[in-house]
Amino acid sequence: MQLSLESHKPTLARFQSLIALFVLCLGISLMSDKFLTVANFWNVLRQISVNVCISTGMTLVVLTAGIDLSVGSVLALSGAITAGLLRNGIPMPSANLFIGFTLLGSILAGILTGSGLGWFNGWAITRFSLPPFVATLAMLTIARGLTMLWTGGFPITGLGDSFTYLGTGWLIGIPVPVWISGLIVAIATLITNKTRLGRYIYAIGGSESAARLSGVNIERIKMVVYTLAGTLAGVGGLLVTSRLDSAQPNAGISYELDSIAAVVIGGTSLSGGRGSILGTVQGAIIIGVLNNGLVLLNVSPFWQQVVKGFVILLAVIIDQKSSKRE
Amino acid sequence: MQLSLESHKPTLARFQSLIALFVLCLGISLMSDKFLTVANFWNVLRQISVNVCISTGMTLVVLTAGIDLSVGSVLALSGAITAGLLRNGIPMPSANLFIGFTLLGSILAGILTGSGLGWFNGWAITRFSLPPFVATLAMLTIARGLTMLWTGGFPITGLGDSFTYLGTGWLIGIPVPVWISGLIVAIATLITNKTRLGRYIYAIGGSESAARLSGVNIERIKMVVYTLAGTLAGVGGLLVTSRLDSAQPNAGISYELDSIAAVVIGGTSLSGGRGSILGTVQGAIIIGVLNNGLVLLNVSPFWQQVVKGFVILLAVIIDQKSSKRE
Amino acid sequence: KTDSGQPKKVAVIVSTLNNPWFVVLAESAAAEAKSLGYEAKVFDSQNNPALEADHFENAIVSGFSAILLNPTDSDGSIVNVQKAKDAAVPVFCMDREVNSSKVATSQILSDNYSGCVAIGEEFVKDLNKKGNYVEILGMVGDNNTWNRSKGFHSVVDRYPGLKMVAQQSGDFDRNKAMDVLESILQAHPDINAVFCGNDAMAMGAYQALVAAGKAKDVGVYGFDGADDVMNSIRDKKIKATGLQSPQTMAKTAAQFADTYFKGKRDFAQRIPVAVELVTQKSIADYEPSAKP
Amino acid sequence: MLTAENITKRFSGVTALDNVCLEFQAGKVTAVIGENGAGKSTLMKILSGVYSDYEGQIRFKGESVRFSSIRDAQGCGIAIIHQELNLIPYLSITENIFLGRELTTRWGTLDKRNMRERTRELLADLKLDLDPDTLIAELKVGQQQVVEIAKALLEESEVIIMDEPTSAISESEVAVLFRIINDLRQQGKAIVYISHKLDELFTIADRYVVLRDGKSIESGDMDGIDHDTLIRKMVGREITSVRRQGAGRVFDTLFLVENLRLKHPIRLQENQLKNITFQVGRGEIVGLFGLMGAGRTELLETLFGLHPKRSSGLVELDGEVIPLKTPGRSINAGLALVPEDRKRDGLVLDMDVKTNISLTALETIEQAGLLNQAKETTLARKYIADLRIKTPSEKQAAKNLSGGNQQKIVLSKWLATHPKLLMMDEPTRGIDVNAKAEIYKLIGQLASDGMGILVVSSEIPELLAISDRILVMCEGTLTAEMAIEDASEDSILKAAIPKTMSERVNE
Ligand SMILES: Nc1ncnc2c1ncn2[C@@H]1O[C@H](COP(=O)(O)OP(=O)(O)OP(=O)(O)O)[C@@H](O)[C@H]1O
Ligand SMILES: Nc1ncnc2c1ncn2[C@@H]1O[C@H](COP(=O)(O)OP(=O)(O)OP(=O)(O)O)[C@@H](O)[C@H]1O
Ligand SMILES: O[C@@H]1[C@H](O)[C@H](O)CO[C@H]1O
Ligand SMILES: [Mg+2]
Ligand SMILES: [Mg+2]
Repeated sequence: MQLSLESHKPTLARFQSLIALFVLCLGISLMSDKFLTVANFWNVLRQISVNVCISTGMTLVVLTAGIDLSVGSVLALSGAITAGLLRNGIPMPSANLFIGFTLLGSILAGILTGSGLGWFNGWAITRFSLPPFVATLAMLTIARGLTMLWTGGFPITGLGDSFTYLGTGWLIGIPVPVWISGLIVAIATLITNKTRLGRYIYAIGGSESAARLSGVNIERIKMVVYTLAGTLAGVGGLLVTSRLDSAQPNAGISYELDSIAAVVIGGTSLSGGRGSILGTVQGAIIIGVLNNGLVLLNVSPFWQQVVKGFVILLAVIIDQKSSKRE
Repeated sequence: MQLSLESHKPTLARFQSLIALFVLCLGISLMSDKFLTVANFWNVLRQISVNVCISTGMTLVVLTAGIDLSVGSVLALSGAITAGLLRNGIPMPSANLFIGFTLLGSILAGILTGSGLGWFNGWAITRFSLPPFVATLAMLTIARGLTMLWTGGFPITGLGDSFTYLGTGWLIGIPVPVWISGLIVAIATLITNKTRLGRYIYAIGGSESAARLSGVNIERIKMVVYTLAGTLAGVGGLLVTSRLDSAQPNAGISYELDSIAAVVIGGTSLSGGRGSILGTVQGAIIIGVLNNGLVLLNVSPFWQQVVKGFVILLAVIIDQKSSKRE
Repeated sequence: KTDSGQPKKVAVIVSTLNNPWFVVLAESAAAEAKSLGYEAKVFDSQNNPALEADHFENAIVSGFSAILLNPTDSDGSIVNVQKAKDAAVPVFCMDREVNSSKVATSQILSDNYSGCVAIGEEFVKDLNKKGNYVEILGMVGDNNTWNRSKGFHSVVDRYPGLKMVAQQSGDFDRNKAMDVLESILQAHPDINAVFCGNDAMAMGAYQALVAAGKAKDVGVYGFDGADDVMNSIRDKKIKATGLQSPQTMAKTAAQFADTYFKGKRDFAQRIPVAVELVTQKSIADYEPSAKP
Repeated sequence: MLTAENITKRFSGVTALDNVCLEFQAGKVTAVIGENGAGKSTLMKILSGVYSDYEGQIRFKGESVRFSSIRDAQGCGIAIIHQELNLIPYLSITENIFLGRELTTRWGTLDKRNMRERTRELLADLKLDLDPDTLIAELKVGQQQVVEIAKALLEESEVIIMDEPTSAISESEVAVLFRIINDLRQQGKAIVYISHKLDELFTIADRYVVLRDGKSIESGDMDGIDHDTLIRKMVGREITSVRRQGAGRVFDTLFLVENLRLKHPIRLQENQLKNITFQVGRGEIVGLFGLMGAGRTELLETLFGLHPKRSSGLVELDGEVIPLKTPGRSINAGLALVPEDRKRDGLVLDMDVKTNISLTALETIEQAGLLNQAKETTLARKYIADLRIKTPSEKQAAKNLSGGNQQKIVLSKWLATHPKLLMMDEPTRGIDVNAKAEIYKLIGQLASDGMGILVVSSEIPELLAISDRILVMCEGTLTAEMAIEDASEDSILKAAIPKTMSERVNE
């Protein structure tokens, strides 16, 4: 059929056509000489690193034709758990080794909290065949409530330099959060392109019944995918908390929209089976560059939203057109 | 295949199985004697009327396998336009007739603003084959920005008794907003069940290519549907504004999630083609009863979120089980 | 007590619990009401006047006898308070006001505008009337944002030597403020001060400055008197903030409700609770607070 | 009545039609023949207004026309039954038949009663005994195809194009369709008929038109043309189909099914499969026949582990008990299933050929936990070559291939698992004679290599040609088992027709 063919081409050709992003960057750099600087480059990458983490997990979920609305709340709870445990571990900072273990322990506990909540999402979805939208919407609410209960509604602050290094430090000239999100992207790209798991994720999204008949254990793959998404939201929570040196109970509110936006702008189809991690990274960069550029140009906050909306529209249109031409 | 058969039954049987809702109401009324009172009944219905308006439009969109994330912002802008025009028409309140016209005029202008934004959504989606998620996400931002620009960030208040009657008045023992949302539900049910437009909406969602091959003008139907969704968000904006006697620039933030939740809990499939307006109403009632009940039961706000999440999960699970048994 | 012998119920309706400042406000109000022998329950309006309207309706239906309100919006909340008044339920506003002198029984208010006038004056003094600065606004649709901004500018704009090089929104959020200031610093590495619409954003701004290695050169001003900002002022990291006392306001409101139940009716419509300017000098007057 | 002149149509990279010229006459049934991918469907889509971007000219009743939409073509009186089912699953039969052409009342609302009545008449005419309000999703493929036919017959049309209308229906329904085609012919309509079942063409067609590789080759009267000639015209060379040799051979037992039962999904007391017991030998080809709804698909699905909660019974493959739990376990035990609905269950249509082929055998191309591109390509190319899959490359999306080639991909992906028992549900549905012959040959070869094969088919001649033994099912029960030398169309049919029905027939 004519249409379906065309609408799927863009994905294939996406990486030939970073045109939208290019045009965007060109436009901004013509208006501000501060945009194309090395400092600002790292700035943008550091700012999007949380979204990149979350959106990588989201991409996996969306590729299976699912969705995860709970990422923002899961991020908040994971961050709060890490921060809370870290604070409780600090009263006795006599032995260096002990602190080190506590830091690692609390980080692991935070990330595992994310995994656990993600696992619960997957369980609810596969065990009761709930629509992912409903199950993760419920989790959005539940995890936010748990965060409030755990923190009592107060931020947990003062987490120490070794912890904040994760969100604010530099390593070989590159910000640590960029290393972390880059590593995650690399692994996820490897998984999606080079492993069985990745293949099955695409197959489930493409046709669940065909995948089932090919012997794919749909339930297990979905569990893995939602657990991964939760885990990556947990890593995101770690980065946010470390960057602010503070776990905010209201962290991550409405991050699900930003994240799904990155996924979709990056060319992954919400109906599953088509898309890529690198596309999502591109989507996250577009959003990040836009946020950064509008501030650099000191566009008034009122106009910012209007401009942002139109630029997103335009970016996606340009991208589709340009990839269609080939 | 067995699977497709089973997964589609729930929708059909949904109205035999208001069980989840019933269990919920029973549970709450056992715990609070304030729940099952006439006053509280109207209370709940009045509280959900805005969500019902918006979600009716959302249902139409989702039935075509689309989505509309912009409803909250469109609601805010429509309300602000009405309020702004109303205030500007008041300086010369000499002739009664003139005020009457101004009220009607500003209400129409507000609603038409909603239609216009909805139309734009439809246009962007059909003209550039954009994913609805992207187009309406852009509109979410754009309409919010326009609201800020129009109001300067300040609420517009003091809109007069005849206007606030819409949101707060009673007519023959029933609150006016309940009349309005009821009327909208009735019309939308008529459209979906009894007209060609309704038929085509289901057909497009069921299989766009099959609908196209049957000569259905996909583009036109989508334009109509998004315009309707915008219009209904406009009506929602009117109700909110009138109820508060004030147009808030921040009105409607994250309403898209509540609305999609009502649609999905009501059994409409996000992949389109299956579902009903009345299901959505049921979904909105479940959410409304839950919000109301948790407050009546004096659950602490933090626990409320946790409980709410689990109850939504449970409601959907019960509903699925009960409809499968038949 | 009611006729049936059960304690009267007091509703505490706050604009949001997503912000510790309001958590303190809500919890102090509820705690005070309880210690006075009432049943108390907290409602979270999530910054949404429509949800607040729902809470009012639900509270009235379920027999609450008084409402301690932190309104979501000075105008949008009027109808809600009116609704309570019509149902003969007294409403006592805390922190934020409603723009009507006829609906609430009494309003115990924090004066955002004057508080920021004071900050503005301190700001001018610190900068010696000249320099470049950045303003980070709260949520642009929130009228506290504008009350604070206007109070600040009513002073600062009189000095042509003070130049605002960027004005952006940080949505009252620590993370957002950090992101925004990081980007602004790319365009304007040469600023002298940052004025933030609340303390969460002040902390975010401070963190951005630390990351950029400019924390020593740029003065940060906040508003609220949140614990971490108070501590930072003590540590000479942040210049000043406006301390609003949520505890005082909340307690007063609960005590007013108590006297109302006991028969008092003639309450002053507005009880202003001053916002105290806290600077690195005056911080010595405040004890490091333990969390409530 | 309808002529195509120099029609050329290109898809990105593929020239599907190349200067095609042909003519369809009123009062005649014209068969369009050609191998899979010859361009038949593409041409029909152009004639019916689906594709409006093509080169060349269409004349309708002498006048040059260019349909810009399906509506346009419908308006001129051209109706089409598409090869692919184009029905909306969650709308009813009535709603589907009237889609785009709804009847309305004076008030502009849908005239449901009238539409239901018209549908009832149409269904009665087509002998489809179903409630017009039944959802399409509840119908089986064959029934859906009859609905497609009904849809095309709804309005009086001058030209009726039927692109493989019988690929999923059984002989009795084919007979009904032919009766209707005859009526239409008598009314002077032009009928365009496409089918890979050549026997049908001899029964119904007056003329033939041959397409080969997107070019129109020749046309003529069906009179005096025989089977082999037709095939030669179509394929461009001779093909020989051989009946399987070696009747009376004995096979060791490979696959054993005892007392297999399957509960009805809703009425739990009832069984959809009733005490099925049979076996398949090593190297044996067993054909399974039954009428529509006899339960054959259900049987294969159950054996493959798709109905774990409702099934019971003993199944052994090569001496090992197979748990009827999940397809994964069945596959590991050595089973493979080529499903009935290849587009939905056989393939991930958006994925490319290579990915589809390797999907079942990813372990074999893994190296250090990662998939090896080179091995995957080698695997895919092997099957593309072995099965002669016609595709520009292994990177083509599966959805862009013709039906026969898609079926070969499905076969490939199962052969890649080296199964001991291969189950096939209607493997040659919609496939051209040439491809069919290739598939038969392949089945034979696999059997002689020792694989057990269980083939479900609705075409008795096909079963007779390829099987060593034939099983017949009726209403969930195995009603007959016969060695190939004892089997005949008659005896098979007799066993397949339900008692109640055969009594009715006998009256
Ligand atoms: N949408 C499309 N995009 C790309 N190629 C296509 C498309 N549709 C058809 N083709 C190609 O055009 C050629 C003709 O296909 P067509 O479907 O017309 O064949 P057919 O004769 O109907 O075959 P069959 O007997 O299998 O139905 C094939 O090579 C096919 O792969
Ligand atoms: N979607 C369905 N809805 C209701 N009943 C069904 C459905 N699918 C199958 N059945 C029932 O299951 C039984 C077996 O159907 P099955 O599809 O296995 O038959 P089959 O012999 O493979 O026929 P076909 O030639 O149509 O594939 C039938 O009696 C039918 O009534
Ligand atoms: O005083 C409060 C706090 O500053 C909060 O951060 C925003 O809203 C204001 O009303
Ligand atoms: Mg074809
Ligand atoms: Mg079958």
